[in-house]
Parts: sequence; structure tokens; C-alpha cells
Amino acid sequence: MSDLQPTKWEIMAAIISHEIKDGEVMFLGMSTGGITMLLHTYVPGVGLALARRTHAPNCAITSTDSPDMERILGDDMKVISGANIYLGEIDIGLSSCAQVDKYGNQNIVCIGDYHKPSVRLVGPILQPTHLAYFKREIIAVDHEARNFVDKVDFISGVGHQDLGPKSRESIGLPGTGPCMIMTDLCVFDFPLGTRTATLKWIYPGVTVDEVRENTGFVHDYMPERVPEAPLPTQEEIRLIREELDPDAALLPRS
Amino acid sequence: MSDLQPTKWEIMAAIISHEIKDGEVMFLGMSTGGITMLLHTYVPGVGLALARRTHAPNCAITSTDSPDMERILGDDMKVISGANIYLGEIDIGLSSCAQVDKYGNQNIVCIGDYHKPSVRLVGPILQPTHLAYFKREIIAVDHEARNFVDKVDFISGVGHQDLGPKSRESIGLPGTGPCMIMTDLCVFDFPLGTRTATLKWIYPGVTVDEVRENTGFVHDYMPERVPEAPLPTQEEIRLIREELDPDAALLPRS
Amino acid sequence: MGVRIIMSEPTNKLRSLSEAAKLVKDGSTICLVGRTGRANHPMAFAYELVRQRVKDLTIIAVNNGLSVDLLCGAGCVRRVETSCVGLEEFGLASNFRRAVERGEVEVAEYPEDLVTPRFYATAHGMPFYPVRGLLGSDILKYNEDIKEGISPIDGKPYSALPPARPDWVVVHAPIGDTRGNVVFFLGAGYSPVGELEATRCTKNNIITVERIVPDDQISKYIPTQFRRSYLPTIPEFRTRVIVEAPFGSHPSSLTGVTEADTEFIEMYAKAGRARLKGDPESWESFLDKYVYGCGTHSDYLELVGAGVLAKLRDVGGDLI
Amino acid sequence: MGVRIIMSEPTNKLRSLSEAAKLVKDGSTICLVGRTGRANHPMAFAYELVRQRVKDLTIIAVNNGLSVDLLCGAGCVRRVETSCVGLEEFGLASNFRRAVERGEVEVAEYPEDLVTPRFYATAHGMPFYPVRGLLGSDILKYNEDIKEGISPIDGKPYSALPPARPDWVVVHAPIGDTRGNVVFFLGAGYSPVGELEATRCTKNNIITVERIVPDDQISKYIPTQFRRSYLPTIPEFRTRVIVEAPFGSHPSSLTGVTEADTEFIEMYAKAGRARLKGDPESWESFLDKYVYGCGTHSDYLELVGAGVLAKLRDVGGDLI
Repeated sequence: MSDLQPTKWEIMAAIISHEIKDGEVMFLGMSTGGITMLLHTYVPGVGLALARRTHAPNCAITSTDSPDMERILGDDMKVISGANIYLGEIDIGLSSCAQVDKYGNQNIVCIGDYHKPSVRLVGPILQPTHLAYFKREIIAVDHEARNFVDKVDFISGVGHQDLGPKSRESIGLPGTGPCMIMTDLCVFDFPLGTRTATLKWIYPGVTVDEVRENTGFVHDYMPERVPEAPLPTQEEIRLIREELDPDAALLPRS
Repeated sequence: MSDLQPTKWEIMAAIISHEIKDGEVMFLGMSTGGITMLLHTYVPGVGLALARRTHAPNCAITSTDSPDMERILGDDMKVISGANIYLGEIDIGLSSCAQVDKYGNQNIVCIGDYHKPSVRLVGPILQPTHLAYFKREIIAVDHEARNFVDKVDFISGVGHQDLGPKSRESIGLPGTGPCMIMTDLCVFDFPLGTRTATLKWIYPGVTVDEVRENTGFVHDYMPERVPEAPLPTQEEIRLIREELDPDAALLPRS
Repeated sequence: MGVRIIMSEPTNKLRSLSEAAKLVKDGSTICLVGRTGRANHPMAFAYELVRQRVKDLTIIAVNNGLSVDLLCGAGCVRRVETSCVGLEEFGLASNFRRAVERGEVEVAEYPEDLVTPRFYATAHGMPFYPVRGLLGSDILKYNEDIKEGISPIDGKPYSALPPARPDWVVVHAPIGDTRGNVVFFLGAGYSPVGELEATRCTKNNIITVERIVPDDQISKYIPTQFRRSYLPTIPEFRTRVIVEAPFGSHPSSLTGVTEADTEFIEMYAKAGRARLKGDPESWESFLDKYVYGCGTHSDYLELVGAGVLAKLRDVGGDLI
Repeated sequence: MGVRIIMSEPTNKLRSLSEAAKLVKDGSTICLVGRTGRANHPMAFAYELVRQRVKDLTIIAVNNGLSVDLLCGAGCVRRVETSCVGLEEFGLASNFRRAVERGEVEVAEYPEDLVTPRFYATAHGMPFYPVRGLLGSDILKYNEDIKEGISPIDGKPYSALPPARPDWVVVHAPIGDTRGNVVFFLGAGYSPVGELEATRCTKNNIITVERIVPDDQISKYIPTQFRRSYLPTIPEFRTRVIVEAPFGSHPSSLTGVTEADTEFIEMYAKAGRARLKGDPESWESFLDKYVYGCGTHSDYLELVGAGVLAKLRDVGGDLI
């Protein structure tokens, strides 16, 4: 029996699974269908279900935009009610943005000058609150150069900022901010020392050059060789393909 | 056919009826049974029903403590939901107290020094909010000397105070404060000039001396002769006895 | 002395769409509570505002989409206070985008969870609504209505949101009576929190409903499948006027009654996108055909077509 | 590498009354949500706190009565934050009165409508709850937790209420399961707003229920007459421990389940009044007999008597 090769989506779902600790509560933002639905709903949803089947049987999610996914995952998708955002009861949030900078500040309000924007976007929706109160946030973004900027045009989600001596805590934010940027090429994290986006893992088949070309901000740490992302185990791939998502209704198999 | 003689309760109900303008909304405080129930629930309830049958067909009440009364009065007791205290949607409130002073300040918290009271009472309940937000308040008190004091020991309901040049409005209270003190002997009002309790009407058979003996504060205006309270008309008495409360279940006939 | 005997006569609050829209004067602040993108928008009322060529509106909107976009596209809006204007899977709200990018409409930004608290603050007599979740964000930099303060309790900074003070709140709901009693139906994961919070902060509520039912019989007209649930209501005391506007949320959906008309929205969104790219023709045709060209809401429904509308009714709607 | 396969095992939160009461340490702040005077008080839990001789409690109470009076009378309380402690038609709460008059218990005064907003403030991350309805009253003079401020929005004064931060919230409800899901029944004009608001401000909720029902079958155990209504619930996520305590509100009522035991309350109130007047004997006998003399809640119920208890069950209660 030959080894099962994980798809990109399975790799991402497994990374999310490993990020979730037992008993933690996850919150997903709004999705609007298509690729967004895959990246922001199905991948983390399968990630949560995988965590529940493996190391975190008591993790849960507050709600999703997808009754279909909840039906497919069934008991593997524990949806709880009553978790309170403001009391710090959400452990992990997930959100997207049009711009992210190296401090993990996010923007979904406008591109360009606020008063005369070149593109007016939807508005802050729940992003400020995610980044203020959730214990940590996974930023999920399509990996295009224009999405990665030196300084976002509008801070609608507060990252680690360029706070100098000030920390997020010192300005009164209870959450610890973004813990990773997950793209379709790679994962950045925010090491405690610098709190700036640092390339952590690239997916199989992706090169550092490819990441560099598609990333608009300068990294403090961008070595020639970056570890390849940890791949899901054979058992995790089997769980996804045979038990959680047998019809590939959530994660495409290619 | 000889004239019907109104009872004290009927006189009070009619005074309340005349105080209510068409379309106004009344709010009753909590009653705890017995004479309190009569003074604070049945008398104003019948007053409201009388107003609806005569000059104010669209007045209403927010709720009562008495499902019995609501059943007896039926459609004559229009109970509405959704009136907002803070938006000034309550026109008339009614409340009681253990102490009232000549400015209409009320106390239901304690008798004596706050930190070492001789009598600890129930606490402020909703009184502060009545006196802050209701357009006007009818204070209904048993007429005993100890209830009428020069200065209340704890202001739990703000009257016209001894504000000097300051008005209620200047301290930020939207309601206009107490409009009358109604007792089982007489009615005081608060004329615009002085805003201090002034004997307005006494009930038939009550003397000014009797009021004076039973009132612990000094009135700015306490003449030898005070007008007798306006009595309900024959038709009003008939409405109460024959149509609103035919079994005298609410107002005793003697 | 005789006593006038007058029996109470409940006020008939039923008005035509045109009469109701005339209540909204140029420069008014109105609250339009649609639900993100394309659900539960009071569209018939929004179309009528366009027909009456109302100008300089300030719109307070919860996560919004179609209704704000339409009013921006027709030049009725000066300012929007909101957390979101978008068309979900149909993309950005192009008319809103264009108006903001050209500087014709200004926006006061609020996060999604802090829109309804502005209604709560008004309804609870709060002088302002203090929060801490905005610290560090550019919302504080650009929304000049939000002021910074120091808490007298713990001495640390907070942001004070202004209570919402709309001149009018407009809501579309399934059924109501001429006295202004209104009932909402429920959908999966949906309850009309925004609608209820907004209507509680004023008595100037304009409610459009799919159907006016006989007074005091509203519960008879609740479809069977909803009868076993608690249903949210607006009491008559809070309703200023009520308007019958069947399919009054079209092309957005109405929970429990009508599906969104996705083909129509696609056409709408395409017209807006073309205009944003410099080709105004299809947007102008849209307004001419479906708004200015329709004297009344009935004309609009006729244009959309009975066949199309019938397909949009969902289970609850069949019984309306 | 192998993967541990672990199926999720819901936590069993069922505890004995005694175990649950041990969570409350001397000096804790607890919220007891009874309803004015003699309705819906978590009395079994209050009795158990007395048995365990807990000291120096701060009690946050909405309009309250029996439960606070009992704990004051047994010397468990240092401070009460409330709008009311009284026994309605049974008169003033004599033990509370006595303790306050002797300076043994201090009171932080709040008006009735501003008690639950303190829970709301906590649950919504508000640094304080600003109000204007207290201006001019002596509540501002004597409640030192309420601070005065100037609104950054309109420059006028306001009062800042401190959010409620109870260590534990204790609520009595009709039914629940071992995971901590809880359902309330409804009565005329009653909904458990205080209970729900309080439980939303912490995860340290101790819920006592009349009956523990099988997990995932809670809806089967709702009496027929309540099934057509929306019923308020506490989700398991908010429950720390759940305790089975039948007649756990005795002698107060429980909406939809049990009537108040007015004879018992009369006896209780009389004992308190006698003590206030200098004769402590009947109060001490009451405590000795019904509290210290009962090892468990079952002993207490036996003392009260099955015949008496049976008569107190109302329609909903028959089905429990």
C-alpha cells in the first residue's frame, strides 16, 4: 500500500488541527462562497473535526456559515452556543483581509487614502473585535503580492502593530493577537522576540523565491531554506478522506 | 333619586382619572397586598379605567401586580407593552415611600443615619428611576405625621429638592418630578413658583387641623380654609359602581 | 355635570408606501436594518425613497448591502454609519463603492458587534456606550463621532460610542395589523435582533409588511410551522405607521417568507459594476425601468413578474 | 506516526449540594438571583452555605428577599449589593434589617433597573455602565462604587456603575442534564431575565435544578403546556456545576413548578421579627431545626413534610 499524498487543503486543515488545543473554542468569520468558503470555512472546519478525532476531543466551534458542512461533519463538528467574545471565551479566530502587514495588522476597509480611497471595501465587519478579544487569530489570505503590504491603509484588525516599547496589552487589548498568517503557499508566524511575520513553513512544491515574489512586505527573517510544513500523518489523511469528508464535498482531492 | 355619595376611594380614583390626559401611559410601582394594594394599585387602576370611559379613551398602563384587577376591569384597563422608561414614554408614575419632604423628595431606604439606621427599609427598588424619567409622579402615602418630614433621611426618589437656583433639569433629570402627594386625607401639589408641597384639596369631612396634626413638615402655604377636593360626578360614581367595579372587588363601598 | 362617554378607538396606522416615505425629509437620519448583503432589506421602501428623490440621507445600517447600495446609487445618501456594505457572493457594493471613492458619501465605521449597542444605549438612556475593543484600530482615527475617555472606575482609556438617534427606523416584516402590531418569523440561526433593537430606540418606526391581517387576529395568520416557537414581535405602541408591501424585501429575501432573487441581484450587481467602470448606461436603465418607471410598488412587482415572484416564496410564504 | 483516536466525552458536571457549596470560599462575591421576596430563590444552596458556615460573603442580588435574609440571619454576609431585600406581604426582612441596623452588613444601593445592567456590562466587555438616572439621589452619596464622570460625547455629567464581577452565580431552575444544559419554565409575566443576564457574565455558574434528566433528552421532560413556547435556557458551556435539589427553592416558589410555602414563610418571618425585637430564641430554633439539624437537603425536605410539599407543586410541577 503506497503512501497517501496530502493535498494542499489537507495540509492546511492539519496545521489548523495542530494549532487547536483540547477544550478550545474556535470562531469563524463570514464567508461569501467560492474559494473563500473553502479557505475560511471548510479548511478550518475539517481542521477542527480532525482535532476532535485526534488530540482535542473537547474542542468546539461557535457557529459556521455552512449548515451543509455541519451536516457532513456531524458529531465531529461540535457547535456550542453561549461562548462570550468579551470574556475571552474564544480561543482561536479566523479571518481574512485585503491587506496584511508584517505586524499582522489587517485591513478590510479601503485601499489608498481613507478619504479618497482607490477601492472602498466592505467595512470592518467583526474584524476589530476578533483582534481585540480572541485569544489568538489565524489570518487566512490568498497569497498575492498586493495583499502583503508594508503598512496597511486602514487598521481594521489590530496586529502586533509597530508599537515600539508598547505592547498590545499596554494599549488595553486582552487578546494576544495574530498567531499565524496562513496562505495557499506558506505559513508565517510572529515569534515573541520581534512580533513580525516570519516565514515558518512552506508547502511541498513551493519555493522560497515564489513566496518572496508574491509577498509585498520585507521579512525580518527570510532564509534560503525554510522547513517544509509538517504534513498530515497517514492516519490523519485517512480520517479526512474516509471518515470526515468521504465524498470530498468539503476539501477537493486535488 | 337621591344623590350618590362618593367614598374616599372613589374621590381619589376620580382625582387620578382627571390627572390623566388622553393618550398618556401610566406606570404603577410594586404593591405588597392589603391597604397598599388598594392605594397603589386598585385606586389608580380604577382611575385609569374611569379616564378611558370618559375623557381619555386612549390612555393605558404598562402593567400591574394584579391579574385580578386586569380581569375585572377588562377592556377598560388597557395594558400596553413596549413603553420605554428612558425615552420618556411613561407620562405618570405612582409610588409610595416611608418619608416624603416638602420638596417631594422620597425615601424608602432607611430611617436615621444611613450608616447606623434606626430602621433599615427595603431599598430603593425602582423609585430613583420613576423620579428621574417619568414625566410626572403621583406620590401616594398614608397620612401619618412621621411620613412627612422636613428632610428625608435618604433621597431615593428625587423631588424638587432644595436646589436653590438649580432646577431638576439643570442637574440632568428629564422628568418634571412629583406633581402631587395624595394621602387618605388630602392632596398636596407643587406650584411652579415655590415647588414646595402646598395643600390643594381636602376630602369631605377632613379638617385643616387634622391635616396639620398629621403632617410633619411645615407648609409654605397652609390656609385656614382649603378647597374641598372636587368630587366625582354622579355619572362617574355610577360608572365605577355599575360598570367598572360592580362587585366592589376593588374599591370598598364604605 | 355630564361626562363624555367615549369608547377607545384604536388608531389605524395603515398608510400607503408613498405616504410613509413622505415622512422622511431631505437630510434625515434613517435606520435601515437589512441583514448582510441580501436578506430582510426594506427594499420597497428604499425604492420609494428613490422615487421621491429624497436627498442627503444619513443611513444607520447594521451589516448592510442592497438597500444602502441602491440609495447610494440613486444619489439619496450623504453619509452611512455601518459595519459593512457588500453584496456577499455578488461582490462589492459598486454604487456604495463609487460614491465613497468619489467622496460623495462619507462613512462612519463601526464594527459589526457595536452597531446594535448604539440602539441599546439610546433605549436604555445611556449617555454613551463605552467599549475597549477599538483601542489601536483606525476606527478611532477616522470615526470622529467616537470619543476617547478615561474610565472613572479603573482609570484606563476607553472609547465612547454615540447612541443612535435615528429620525426614522424602517423595517420589513412578514405580517402586521393596522394598529401596528408586527410579527417576525424565524429562520435557521436567524432572529431579528437588529430590527428589534432599532425599533426600541424610537417611536418613529415605519414598518412595511408582506400582509396586513385583521386586527387582533395576528396569531391566526402565523404559519403552522412557526406556531410552536416564540416569535419576535413589535408591539403597536412602538409603531408609527405600517404599510402593506408584499414582496417588500425583493430582491433580498425575507426570513421564513421569501428567498432572495439571485438572478435579479446578479443583474443589479452587474449594472452597478459597469457604472463603476465608467459605463453608466445599464445602471441608469435599471433605475428608469424598475424605480422611476414604476409609479407604485405594484407596478414594480408586475415588472418583476408573477411567475418569478411565486418561485421565491418559501414554505412560510405559501401561507401568507 | 500513530494518532491517538479519542472520542469526545462530554463532561459530567453533576455534583452534590455539599460539593457545590464548598466552591464558595469565605469572602467570595456571589450572585443570588431570587425574584422579589419569595420567588425563585436558590434556597437549598443558601441553606447549605449556612450549614458550611461560610463567612464574609458579598452578595449581588436583584430585588431580593428570603435568600439574602437567611444568609444575613446566619452571619454569613458582610455586604449586599442590591435594589431591595424584603419579604413582600410578610413585611420587612428582619434579619437583613437587624444586620444592617447593627452595622454588621453594609449595603451598596442600586435601583432595580440598574442591577442586571451590571451583568450586561460585564458580559459585553464594557469598562463601566454609564447612566443619568441617579443624578440628585443619595445613591450617589452613599454607594462609593458608583463614580461620577463627564461624558466625552456631550460634556454633561453621568454616573458610572461598576460591572458585576461575581466569583459565583447561583440559580435555581426546573430541569437540567449532567452536561449543564438547563431549561426554565415560564409563568404569567415572568421570564428569568435576572438569572440569564447573571449567568452570562461568568462561566462560574452553579445551577441547582428540581430534576436532572437524561442527557440530550431535556426537551422530552418539558411539561406539555410549556412546549408551545420559547423557553429560556442556559447552555452547557456556561455551567460549571449542576446539582439536583428537588424543591430547591423552598419555601420560595419556582415559576411553573412550585408555589411559595406561605405558612413556612410566615413562621420564618415571625422568628426573624422576634429576634429583631430582642428575642433570639425562635430564630435560633429555626436555624437549629431546619438548617444545622439537617445533614442534607433530603433531611430538610423530610422535616417540611411530603404532604406539605406535594400541595406546593403546581401544574408544571406535577410533570417533573
